[in-house]
Amino acid sequence: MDCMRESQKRQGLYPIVKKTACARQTYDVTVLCPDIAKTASPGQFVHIRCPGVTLRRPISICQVDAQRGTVRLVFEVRGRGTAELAQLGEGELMDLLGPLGHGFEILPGARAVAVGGGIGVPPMLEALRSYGENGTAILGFRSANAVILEEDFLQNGNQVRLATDDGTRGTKGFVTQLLKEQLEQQRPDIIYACGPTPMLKGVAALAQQYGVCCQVSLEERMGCGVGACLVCACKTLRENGYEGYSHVCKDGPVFEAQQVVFE
Amino acid sequence: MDCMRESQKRQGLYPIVKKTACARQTYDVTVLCPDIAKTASPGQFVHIRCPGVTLRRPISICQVDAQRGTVRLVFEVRGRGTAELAQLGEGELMDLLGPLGHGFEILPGARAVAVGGGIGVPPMLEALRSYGENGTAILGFRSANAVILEEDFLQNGNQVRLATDDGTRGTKGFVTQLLKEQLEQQRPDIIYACGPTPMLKGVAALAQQYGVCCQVSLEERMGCGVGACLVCACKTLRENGYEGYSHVCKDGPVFEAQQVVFE
Amino acid sequence: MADLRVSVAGVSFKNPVITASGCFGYGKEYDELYDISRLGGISLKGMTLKERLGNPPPRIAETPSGMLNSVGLQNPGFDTFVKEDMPFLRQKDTVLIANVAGATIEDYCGIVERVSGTDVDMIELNISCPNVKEGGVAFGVSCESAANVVRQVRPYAKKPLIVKLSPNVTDIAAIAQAVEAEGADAVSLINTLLGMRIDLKSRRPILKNNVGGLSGPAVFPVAVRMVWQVASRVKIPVIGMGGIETWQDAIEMMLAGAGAVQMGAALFYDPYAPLKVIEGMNQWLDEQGVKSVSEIVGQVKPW
Amino acid sequence: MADLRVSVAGVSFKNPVITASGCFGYGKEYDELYDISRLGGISLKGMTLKERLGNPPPRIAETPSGMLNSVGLQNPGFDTFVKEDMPFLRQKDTVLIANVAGATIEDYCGIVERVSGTDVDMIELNISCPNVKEGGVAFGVSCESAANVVRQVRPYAKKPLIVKLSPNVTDIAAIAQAVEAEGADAVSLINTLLGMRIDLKSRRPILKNNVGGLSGPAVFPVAVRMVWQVASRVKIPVIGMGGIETWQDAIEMMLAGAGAVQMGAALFYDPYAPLKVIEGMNQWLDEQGVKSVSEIVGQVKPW
Ligand SMILES: Cc1cc2nc3c(=O)[nH]c(=O)nc-3n(C[C@H](O)[C@H](O)[C@H](O)COP(=O)(O)OP(=O)(O)OC[C@H]3O[C@@H](n4cnc5c(N)ncnc54)[C@H](O)[C@@H]3O)c2cc1C
Ligand SMILES: Cc1cc2nc3c(=O)[nH]c(=O)nc-3n(C[C@H](O)[C@H](O)[C@H](O)COP(=O)(O)OP(=O)(O)OC[C@H]3O[C@@H](n4cnc5c(N)ncnc54)[C@H](O)[C@@H]3O)c2cc1C
Ligand SMILES: Cc1cc2nc3c(=O)[nH]c(=O)nc-3n(C[C@H](O)[C@H](O)[C@H](O)COP(=O)(O)O)c2cc1C
Ligand SMILES: Cc1cc2nc3c(=O)[nH]c(=O)nc-3n(C[C@H](O)[C@H](O)[C@H](O)COP(=O)(O)O)c2cc1C
Ligand code: FES
Ligand code: FES
Repeated sequence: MDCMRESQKRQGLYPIVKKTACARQTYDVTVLCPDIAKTASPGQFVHIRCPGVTLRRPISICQVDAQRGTVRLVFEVRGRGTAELAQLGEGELMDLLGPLGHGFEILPGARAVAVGGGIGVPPMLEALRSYGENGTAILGFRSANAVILEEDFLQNGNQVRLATDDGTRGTKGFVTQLLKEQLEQQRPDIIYACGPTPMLKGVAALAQQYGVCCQVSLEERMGCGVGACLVCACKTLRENGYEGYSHVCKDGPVFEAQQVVFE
Repeated sequence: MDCMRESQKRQGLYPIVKKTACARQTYDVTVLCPDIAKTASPGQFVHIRCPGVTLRRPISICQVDAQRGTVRLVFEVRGRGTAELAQLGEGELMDLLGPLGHGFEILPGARAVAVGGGIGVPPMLEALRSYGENGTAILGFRSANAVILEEDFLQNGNQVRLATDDGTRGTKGFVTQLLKEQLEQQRPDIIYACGPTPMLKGVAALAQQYGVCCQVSLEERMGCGVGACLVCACKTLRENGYEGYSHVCKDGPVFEAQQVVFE
Repeated sequence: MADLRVSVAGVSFKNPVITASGCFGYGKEYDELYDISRLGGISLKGMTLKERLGNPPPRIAETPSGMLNSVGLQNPGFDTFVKEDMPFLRQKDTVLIANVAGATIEDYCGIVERVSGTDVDMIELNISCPNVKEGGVAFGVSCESAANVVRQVRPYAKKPLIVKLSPNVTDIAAIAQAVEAEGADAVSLINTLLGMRIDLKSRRPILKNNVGGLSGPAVFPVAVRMVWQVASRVKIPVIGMGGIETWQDAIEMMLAGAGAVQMGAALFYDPYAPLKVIEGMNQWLDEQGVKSVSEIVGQVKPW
Repeated sequence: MADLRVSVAGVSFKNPVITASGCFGYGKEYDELYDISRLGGISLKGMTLKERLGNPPPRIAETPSGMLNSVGLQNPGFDTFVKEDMPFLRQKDTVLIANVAGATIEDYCGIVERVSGTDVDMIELNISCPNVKEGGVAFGVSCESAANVVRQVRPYAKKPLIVKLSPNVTDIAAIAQAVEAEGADAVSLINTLLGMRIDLKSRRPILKNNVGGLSGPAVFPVAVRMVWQVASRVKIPVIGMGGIETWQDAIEMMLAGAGAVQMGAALFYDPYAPLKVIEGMNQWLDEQGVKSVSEIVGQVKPW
């Protein structure tokens, strides 16, 4: 994944060029940040300073337009920081540090399945972009009114399969069911996943069962976002077989599923 | 001064209906707050919550329009709190607690001289309002471009005499010189003063010398603004002749000059 | 409507929200904004036998999410309080806590005895004021001296005795245990953390007293930790304070082990903060299906 | 252009701004944003003889104007550091301070000895980490134990020895004097204040370690006070830190008595904060007509 090494971190104030509400308490924001967009790759994130709170907030890069120099972010209001972010309107400036972290490995010409749960869906969009019809997005949401980005995956040319907890859209139930069906039909070369831990565990187990390479994007509370403070630890298996801590902001957020020790 | 007792404190978010810049880093803001305007009297102040800082900031009431339900505030940017206040524009809300404190005693039908220095000028406007041509405003500023509210005193019908430190407007020198001239010409029934401590001392000394009753508005760092936390202490003479602490937010900001122990 | 009543050292509070000593005077000023009977209780401005003038101004400095004060126990003295403030306060239906201090053990005994003869409901022994030269925090920073003052004062206290602890110590739980052993009926914490600010222009400390006590949201995490440590080491009730601003903060403090909470600095920027906390607490308890607020006290589940 | 150079315990810094231990790793990450040679110095991530995994996550919690951390001295151990990080660091023209810790006195002696054999410029003895079960702050909270560890370590230290003090004590100046008496060349303070946050939903502490160390602007007034107290009681230089965010804060800390400053938490929200401080400091000194920054150290005029 040499592409990652070249991504160059920047910090600055960048204007919001587009903002829409895409679901309840969920916002879709496009920021003009050419120097970040230039080297950003799928699965990486930006670390955002929000007025009124101390720490930056990590948000995955949902889409990159290197030509236009924009990065698209889709986030849900969870607490004070994201609530403050949601206040920023078009024309206002966002303080971004990015692109950060280690993203997804993209396999040219291969088949990929991306499994996203809830607010874990956004990073899947950029991950599947280059796959076109060889990319399948399996997306899970609480309910029909929480569905986001469906159109965007279709515009990628990807296949889209939906599941909702309450059955108001797509299949009723978990994305892991849909993934299993998909794996039975046609085995992809790689699986990408982002979402709640139980979902990731399930996806990782299926990937292993079917012998498919799988990469998961993890979340952990962060400080610096660049690998210097060591607060964003997650347990991983080292090459020597022992457990140790890796760091979500630098070694991740994307890890090989079989390296992760889910707790 | 029974009028004071009736002023009823309120706290709320009130819209700014007018905002102009009246000198370098000095803003003139009119806030629609009928319940505060109703009972506000000259020399009282409002305590303003500013975004991003912990403590409220005290600002004198410059003008009251009980009919329209507005209060006018004129303030200078000094530090972070007032800088934040200056960011608020027309239509935005200001968090005010007021009217607070003990104001000037207004003597109907009498002659009054008000001495204001710099950002001590604003409270003088409301103090002299009812005096019309029997009111004289002696106003001192650093320089011509710092002159504020001159027109407004003229609209009150007051006489206005200006002094600037550099002589670019009015007399070059101190307001105390002008006050002395004024006292020589015609002794008023009362003197009001607000400004830097050396000025207040000078005014108080002249008032005593000429035997004129004098009220001064003091400043001190504040917490609660209502008399509960006792941080805004200023040294005063008690009735028994001993020195003690009074509190600027409740016993003041206006005190009889001869009660104040200037340090 | 959840049951907000709590009982601390045998005294019933209609709700667990008390205004902190020194931040609410003797109640009159805030009563002009709302009926102070809506509060669970009021910890009155620190009182001494004789009048104290307090420290020279400036007595306050702003800090990030907090403030320093160096009031220095200014108060009119016991007699004036009884004459001028007690009649008003006793009309109010809220728990009255007399916060008392002294320069010597004798002073402490004297004020506790006198206050015991009044209509207040509880006594809060302030052995943690950082702003006075004699007494105050001097008594509160070692187990021996804290235990000693409580031992001497105890016989004079005819009301439940709360001992207010200083956070400027290495082991606050040890001090809590020491005062518990001498018969304190409850402990309250934290008083202010000693701090300092300097003005760049004048190169002078902003406070005329040079140093002062830090309070406000900045100290909240320290207060939660200390309440948790103390609550797990003593059997007597703990009253928690330090930086409480929202109902979430109050619940957090109670989960950590506080049987009731006090609010100070938040009043200065939001006079209605205590009422908002009471209201928010009530709603949250209802949402959580918790019948009585007392059920959450100390319910944090450490890892 | 004012002279920003300072000298601490015989070591020259091009400017008084040092990044704080644990907040800047071993420098590589921030060097991708700017040349870290622009810094006065770097206090490296706390190091132990052998690798330490640190505490389980979550290791960070936000607080008003601050944060708690419970990293627990995760580090790759001395050998790995020397192999993997030292070569990069030594290319940089900045003062390197090895921050070292241990679970036992022997550990401390061992790491100090090893580090003395490397190319670092100074050693900072961390006897104040609140996030480890053994060692760490246990050594830092009494005069005796602090003096003892310094006494034992001193012979192994072939570089200037800074002792980093804990603020979670009753009398930090007494501890500073105790380590000065045992031959510490400088003291640095403050390490983090112990704090706690609880999640209302899960009723669990946010940190898996239950408690953690508070840093960031919230602690600034406490840090200034402690630096002032320590500086007035010891003769060795004091390095001040705790909540420094702006150049004004850095100047304030130096006026209080700090010969140099460290910055930690501010980096997380503003990676460029140390450079802004250096620049702002320079401008202010020019405006004030002060030729050298060292002239302002300890220049506060108490009332
Ligand atoms: C690599 C990464 C990528 C992410 N991408 C997205 C995204 O694209 N869209 C989106 O909506 N959310 C995303 N998140 C989650 C998002 O960072 C949190 O929802 C956000 O930090 C919550 O902040 P808050 O102030 O609203 O909540 P609060 O609960 O008030 O935050 C308090 C503290 O906890 C931290 N925190 C709380 N929840 C999380 C979490 N789930 N992960 C990490 N830190 C947390 C905050 O950053 C803050 O420091 C991502 C998280 C990570 C680690
Ligand atoms: C009764 C009263 C009436 C006032 N009326 C006016 C007015 O009409 N117009 C106007 O421009 N200014 C007025 N002031 C001064 C004004 O309150 C201060 O300029 C303001 O508080 C500075 O805040 P800051 O955040 O900009 O400065 P900072 O220096 O950042 O403030 C830091 C802290 O110090 C306090 N402080 C700083 N300077 C003063 C001061 N001079 N008086 C009181 N507290 C201070 C602040 O309130 C804050 O708590 C008045 C002050 C008082 C006491
Ligand atoms: C202005 C002021 C005056 C205080 N006076 C007293 C006092 O007289 N007695 C006392 O025990 N505590 C006093 N305190 C401490 C508070 O009661 C409380 O312990 C502390 O402020 C922490 O709570 P907070 O963060 O909610 O303000 C005072 C605090 C402030 C801010
Ligand atoms: C994430 C983190 C890790 C830290 N690790 C160490 C450490 O390893 N050794 C040490 O002496 N101090 C450590 N500290 C304390 C800092 O060096 C510093 O003393 C403290 O954070 C106060 O400064 P600040 O407010 O500028 O952050 C750490 C602080 C943080 C926030
Ligand atoms: S957030 Fe600092 S190392 Fe990951
Ligand atoms: S500001 Fe609280 S008493 Fe004046």
